[in-house]
Amino acid sequence: MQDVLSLAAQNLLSPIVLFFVLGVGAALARSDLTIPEAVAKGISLYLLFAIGFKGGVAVSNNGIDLTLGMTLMAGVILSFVLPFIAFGLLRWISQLSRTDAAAVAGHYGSISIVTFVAATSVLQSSGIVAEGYMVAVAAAMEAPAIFSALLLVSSGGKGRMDGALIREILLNGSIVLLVGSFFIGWITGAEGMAKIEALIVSPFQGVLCLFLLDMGLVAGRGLKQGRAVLRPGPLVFGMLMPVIGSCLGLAFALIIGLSLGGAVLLMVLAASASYIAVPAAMRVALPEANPSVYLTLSLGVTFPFNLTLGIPLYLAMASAVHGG
Amino acid sequence: MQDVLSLAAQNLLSPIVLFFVLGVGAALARSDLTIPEAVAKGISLYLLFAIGFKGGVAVSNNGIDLTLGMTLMAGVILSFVLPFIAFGLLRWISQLSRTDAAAVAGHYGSISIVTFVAATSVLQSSGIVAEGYMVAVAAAMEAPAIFSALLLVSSGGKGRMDGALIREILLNGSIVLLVGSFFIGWITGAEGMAKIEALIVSPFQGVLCLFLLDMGLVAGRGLKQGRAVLRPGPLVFGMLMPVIGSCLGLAFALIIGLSLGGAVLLMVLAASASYIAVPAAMRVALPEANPSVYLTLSLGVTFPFNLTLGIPLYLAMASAVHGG
Amino acid sequence: MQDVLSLAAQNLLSPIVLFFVLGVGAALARSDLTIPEAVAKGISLYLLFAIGFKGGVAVSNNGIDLTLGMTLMAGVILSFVLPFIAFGLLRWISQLSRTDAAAVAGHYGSISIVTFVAATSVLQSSGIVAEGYMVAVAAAMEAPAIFSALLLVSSGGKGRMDGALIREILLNGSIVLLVGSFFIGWITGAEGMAKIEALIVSPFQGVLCLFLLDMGLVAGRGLKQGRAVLRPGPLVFGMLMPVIGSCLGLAFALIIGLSLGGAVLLMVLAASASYIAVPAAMRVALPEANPSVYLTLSLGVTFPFNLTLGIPLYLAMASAVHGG
Amino acid sequence: MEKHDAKRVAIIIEAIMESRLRQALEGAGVTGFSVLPVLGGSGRSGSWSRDDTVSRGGGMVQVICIIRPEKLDRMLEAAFEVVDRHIGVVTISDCQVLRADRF
Amino acid sequence: MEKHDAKRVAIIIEAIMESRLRQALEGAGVTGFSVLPVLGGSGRSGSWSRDDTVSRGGGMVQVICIIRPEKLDRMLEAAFEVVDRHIGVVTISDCQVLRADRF
Amino acid sequence: MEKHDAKRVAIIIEAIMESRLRQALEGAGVTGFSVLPVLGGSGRSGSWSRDDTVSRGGGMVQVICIIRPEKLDRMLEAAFEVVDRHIGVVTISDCQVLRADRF
Ligand SMILES: Nc1ncnc2c1ncn2[C@@H]1O[C@H](COP(=O)(O)O)[C@@H](O)[C@H]1O
Ligand SMILES: Nc1ncnc2c1ncn2[C@@H]1O[C@H](COP(=O)(O)O)[C@@H](O)[C@H]1O
Ligand SMILES: Nc1ncnc2c1ncn2[C@@H]1O[C@H](COP(=O)(O)O)[C@@H](O)[C@H]1O
Ligand code: NA
Ligand code: NA
Ligand code: NA
Repeated sequence: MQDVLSLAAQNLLSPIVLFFVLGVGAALARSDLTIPEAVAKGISLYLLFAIGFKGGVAVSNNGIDLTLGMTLMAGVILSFVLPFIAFGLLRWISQLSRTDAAAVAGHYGSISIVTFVAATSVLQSSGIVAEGYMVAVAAAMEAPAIFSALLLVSSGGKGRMDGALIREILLNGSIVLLVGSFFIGWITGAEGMAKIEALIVSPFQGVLCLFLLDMGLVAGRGLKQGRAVLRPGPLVFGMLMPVIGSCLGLAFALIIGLSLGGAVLLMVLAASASYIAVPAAMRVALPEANPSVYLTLSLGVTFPFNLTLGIPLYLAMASAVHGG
Repeated sequence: MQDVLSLAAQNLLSPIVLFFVLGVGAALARSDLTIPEAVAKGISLYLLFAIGFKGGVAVSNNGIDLTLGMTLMAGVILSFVLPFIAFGLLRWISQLSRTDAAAVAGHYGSISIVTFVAATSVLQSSGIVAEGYMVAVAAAMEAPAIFSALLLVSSGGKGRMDGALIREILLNGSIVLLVGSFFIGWITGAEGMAKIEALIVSPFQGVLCLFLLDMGLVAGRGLKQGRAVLRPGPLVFGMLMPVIGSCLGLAFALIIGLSLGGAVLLMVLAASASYIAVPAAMRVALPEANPSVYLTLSLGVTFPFNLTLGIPLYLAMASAVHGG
Repeated sequence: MQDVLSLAAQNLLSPIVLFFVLGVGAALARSDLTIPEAVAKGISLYLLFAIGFKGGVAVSNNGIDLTLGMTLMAGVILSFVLPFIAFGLLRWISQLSRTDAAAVAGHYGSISIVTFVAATSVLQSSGIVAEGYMVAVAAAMEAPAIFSALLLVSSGGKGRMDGALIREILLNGSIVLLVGSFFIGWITGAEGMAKIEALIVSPFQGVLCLFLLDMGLVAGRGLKQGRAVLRPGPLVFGMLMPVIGSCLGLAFALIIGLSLGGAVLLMVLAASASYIAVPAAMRVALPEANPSVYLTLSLGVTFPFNLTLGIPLYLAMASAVHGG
Repeated sequence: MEKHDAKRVAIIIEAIMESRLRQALEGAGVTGFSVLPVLGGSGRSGSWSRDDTVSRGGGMVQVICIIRPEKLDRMLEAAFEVVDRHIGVVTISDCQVLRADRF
Repeated sequence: MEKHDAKRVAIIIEAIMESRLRQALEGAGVTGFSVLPVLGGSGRSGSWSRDDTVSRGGGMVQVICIIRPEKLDRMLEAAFEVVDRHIGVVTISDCQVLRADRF
Repeated sequence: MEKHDAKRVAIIIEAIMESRLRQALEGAGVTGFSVLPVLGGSGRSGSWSRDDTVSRGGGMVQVICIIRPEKLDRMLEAAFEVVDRHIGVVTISDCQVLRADRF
């Protein structure tokens, strides 16, 4: 416990968390600080490019592990199953309609790549290594949850899924860039890394700070608009669900035999909620669901929770349980 | 004198000044070279982030100085007082209306952060260190001059100041980012610096070149549009006022006992004129004032003057007077 | 031959080529991956800034060579003459109208700066140095071909050239930034380089990857829209013409006595086709020409050909012939 | 200068629906339209701004279509099918065009 | 397709005044509007372009508001108070809307 | 609120022609106009999108001009000379303006 707290305290004072807090504060104080849309998109492209490539290079350096296939499958199962748990929990502790609950549930099966990146950098500063292919697992976990969410409402005749939407989901820009960079990193290996290292390794943490500043601004503005959503039920859900997800993630990690770092990352993926891919899919497939409910919960509650308390907590949990 | 000239010559041939000149030249030759708005904003966010953070780390390394409070106060006083001097001078040597003169005067009390950054890098290449908290002084000097400008016209019934505007001025994005980064740098100190150094230290000069290219383009286009403004009176004002400001800044610095570097920076802050925060505030509070007058003077005359001749001059003045 | 193939294979597996392929693939699969316009423009400004400056510094380090003037002249002649060859070839092997053929021809006299940059980095990884002033030659070759294209249609009464257009062509943003940075690099030399190296040298390859990803996306989307254009005639032209151009470039290089690296770069300039400056000029001066013909050929066929096979081929050709 | 009567249809719709609207319009034989960016706005579902979203799904666009009056109804039906369940505004106004041969 | 008469008000105003205009509109009970970017322009106060400013204060935006005819005057008065001393253009035109229940 | 009749001319034209159109308008004594970005579109020459071009020449812009009715024809002639051989759409519609003294 002592350990979790000190880890959490240390995490809370890291630049990335502080810049997130700055963003939230600026938004709540109604400062006009904004990061232009094109710059924010450019930064997110950079992050996907960098972590995909680094993951691929790691795989190229360490060779492929027998656990790769199993971890991918675990990720897909988690993404598919978590929404059902989330839906049950939500219907139990909140007054959300079926449609809204299903839409929210879909977000919690999917993942937040920035939470993943933040966890990676916490691992790094603790000197813990993780399987390089975890970014591929992240990519694999983006979409299945969307199908679960639509299954959850299909009885009510709602939720439209067509070929165009399936293609959009599976080939959305973030996935393509992440997976593409992963394979290019894998193919070009250490030699490729030597060429582009100066762009994707050393400045990474600094760029991440700027991105978290932007996420803080967006989350803060979302919180101001969406405060009506934040009744006790949904609020509790937004902090309980990630913990439940992380436990399931940990269970899978132990079964598969992932390293400590890998276990933490799988927990973080299970614990985090989407705020890019899934909202977009929901607007198309389930326009009746209220976006401010799912955005406020995923970006305004769960993301900050994971960033500040969740990651150290999952690391402590995994350390306690993991054989070594 | 010899020394000033050689310093000025060296400064004139630095990449940042040459890129500014390239921008002015391209604009005057009507090239279609432009930096997209989002990129220019992104660069300016980067600069604020970097200098704020570096300032904070410097304070964390060197501890707080007794002079901090006094320098902040000096900055606020300068910002508040300079517009009255500027107004008097303008009414004396130019035919500007009261409203236009007050608007211009407000700009000269406030500051130009890029001039500050350029001065910092001149100090750096001369191996002169300055108090890290000078960026906080810069932030503190942005706003007071706006109130002076509005005081200057209030007798005429013009100038509208309301709560919303005051909040906008005090919480404008640049100030929030600069001060926020300053505090985060202060809190995270050398450890935080180690994490994001690769982004905010080594590439800084190069990014500054691109930003000055953009400023050159904007200043050049402004000069072309605003040449009607450039009658002898305002022109002389645009080069005399910064020198007056710098003398006042030097006086304060000597009284407070700032280091040589700190004295130069306070002079530069006093000498520089705003072209972002104050114009925006003037459009809201004093829409009758002609923007092309104040923008042409501050960005087209005073900024280039400070960048090329002013900074070396102030450094020479301070060196001559400063005890050591 | 063996050598060419191994060089080509190695080139095909370099990160920059793989990212281009990723972009083309994503576009053909109709992924929504896009690089925001402002970011793409920002990156291209960065590339021009970096290669211009580096070229200038190289000239400052090595001094001016007697061959500079001759190479510039060779570039202008190539740019002026190549469109006539291209026009003849096109009229012979394709059914394009005079207007379309002339417009296409203009593109092949001019140059692609990204192909030039890609060649530079192939040279670099092969440890071959080239004359620093080749970037100035690149700039000099942008425009003359446009005049040739308009000459080719002037008999038909088409093609409008006026003073405004000539100024736009000669002072277009890319040329001004490239040439301006070149001169600033020349003036500030090694000292200037030391200041901005961290921005323009080490991260360069990584940024180039992102830019080629964007070019792949654009080329892929262009290919999908323009497939109607890709009848055998134009397709053959798009791959034959660069080889013809490179031979002419090689001949000039041998006459002038350029180094091996310089020879390859002159070949690449002659072989590459414009997709920025010339299309823009053609829309103004020759709006009757079909943009999808010239864009599909230059960006969809010749650019990928040069990037993947052309550059290694030209390097092999030059190595075979070059005295030392 | 000869002018011809036409209709100007402006559809404000979520950016994420743009490709579907484009397809529907093309399916209905609409020969031309332009897409304009929208920075923000306000409506029954609250107010929004382009800078307040990490996601590309948050924004809206305005599709403008100049069309011959006789083609209007077919176009509106096609557009309506896409807009139907979604937020968005469809307006029609009268205008005149030069160069009507182009439509 | 049923259409309903409405008014389309377009206000070109400095970006810096946007939040004040938004507030004034909301205060006047205007239920919906959209904000579009403007890249540049020309007027009595000279010509400008979005790329020609280091400051966010330089640009303009266009606020478009589709409104029931009976609400027009109240809205114009609210808008006018904000635009009043500032540069900017206010135009009103007739249009028709689908889905009028939404207004 | 007093309103005055005016014409609203909207010209969608290639961005590369914008400066020429601006000049032509100024030459014809047009005192005010605004330029809006266009993200993409579709027409006889195929469909395009702003993100699908490495070149600045690919995009279009919309020039909007509010003008007194009596000045309309002179303006259209000036604009037409620029648009003439190029792709683009010119529409005219009726509108009303506040603060007509400004035009
Ligand atoms: N009356 C209106 N005039 C202009 N734009 C509107 C109007 N109503 C809604 N919009 C736009 O459509 C979006 C969604 O509207 P709503 O479905 O009412 O929430 C708003 O955020 C505005 O951008
Ligand atoms: N007649 C007009 N039509 C369209 N936009 C205009 C018109 N007049 C002014 N504007 C816009 O409003 C801005 C300020 O106009 P002004 O107050 O006349 O300087 C101009 O730069 C244009 O962007
Ligand atoms: N009917 C129309 N309504 C709105 N925009 C149009 C229309 N026709 C053409 N455009 C725009 O003008 C561009 C060129 O049209 P076109 O010359 O027909 O290829 C298109 O890509 C659209 O952006
Ligand atoms: Na999850
Ligand atoms: Na000052
Ligand atoms: Na060529």
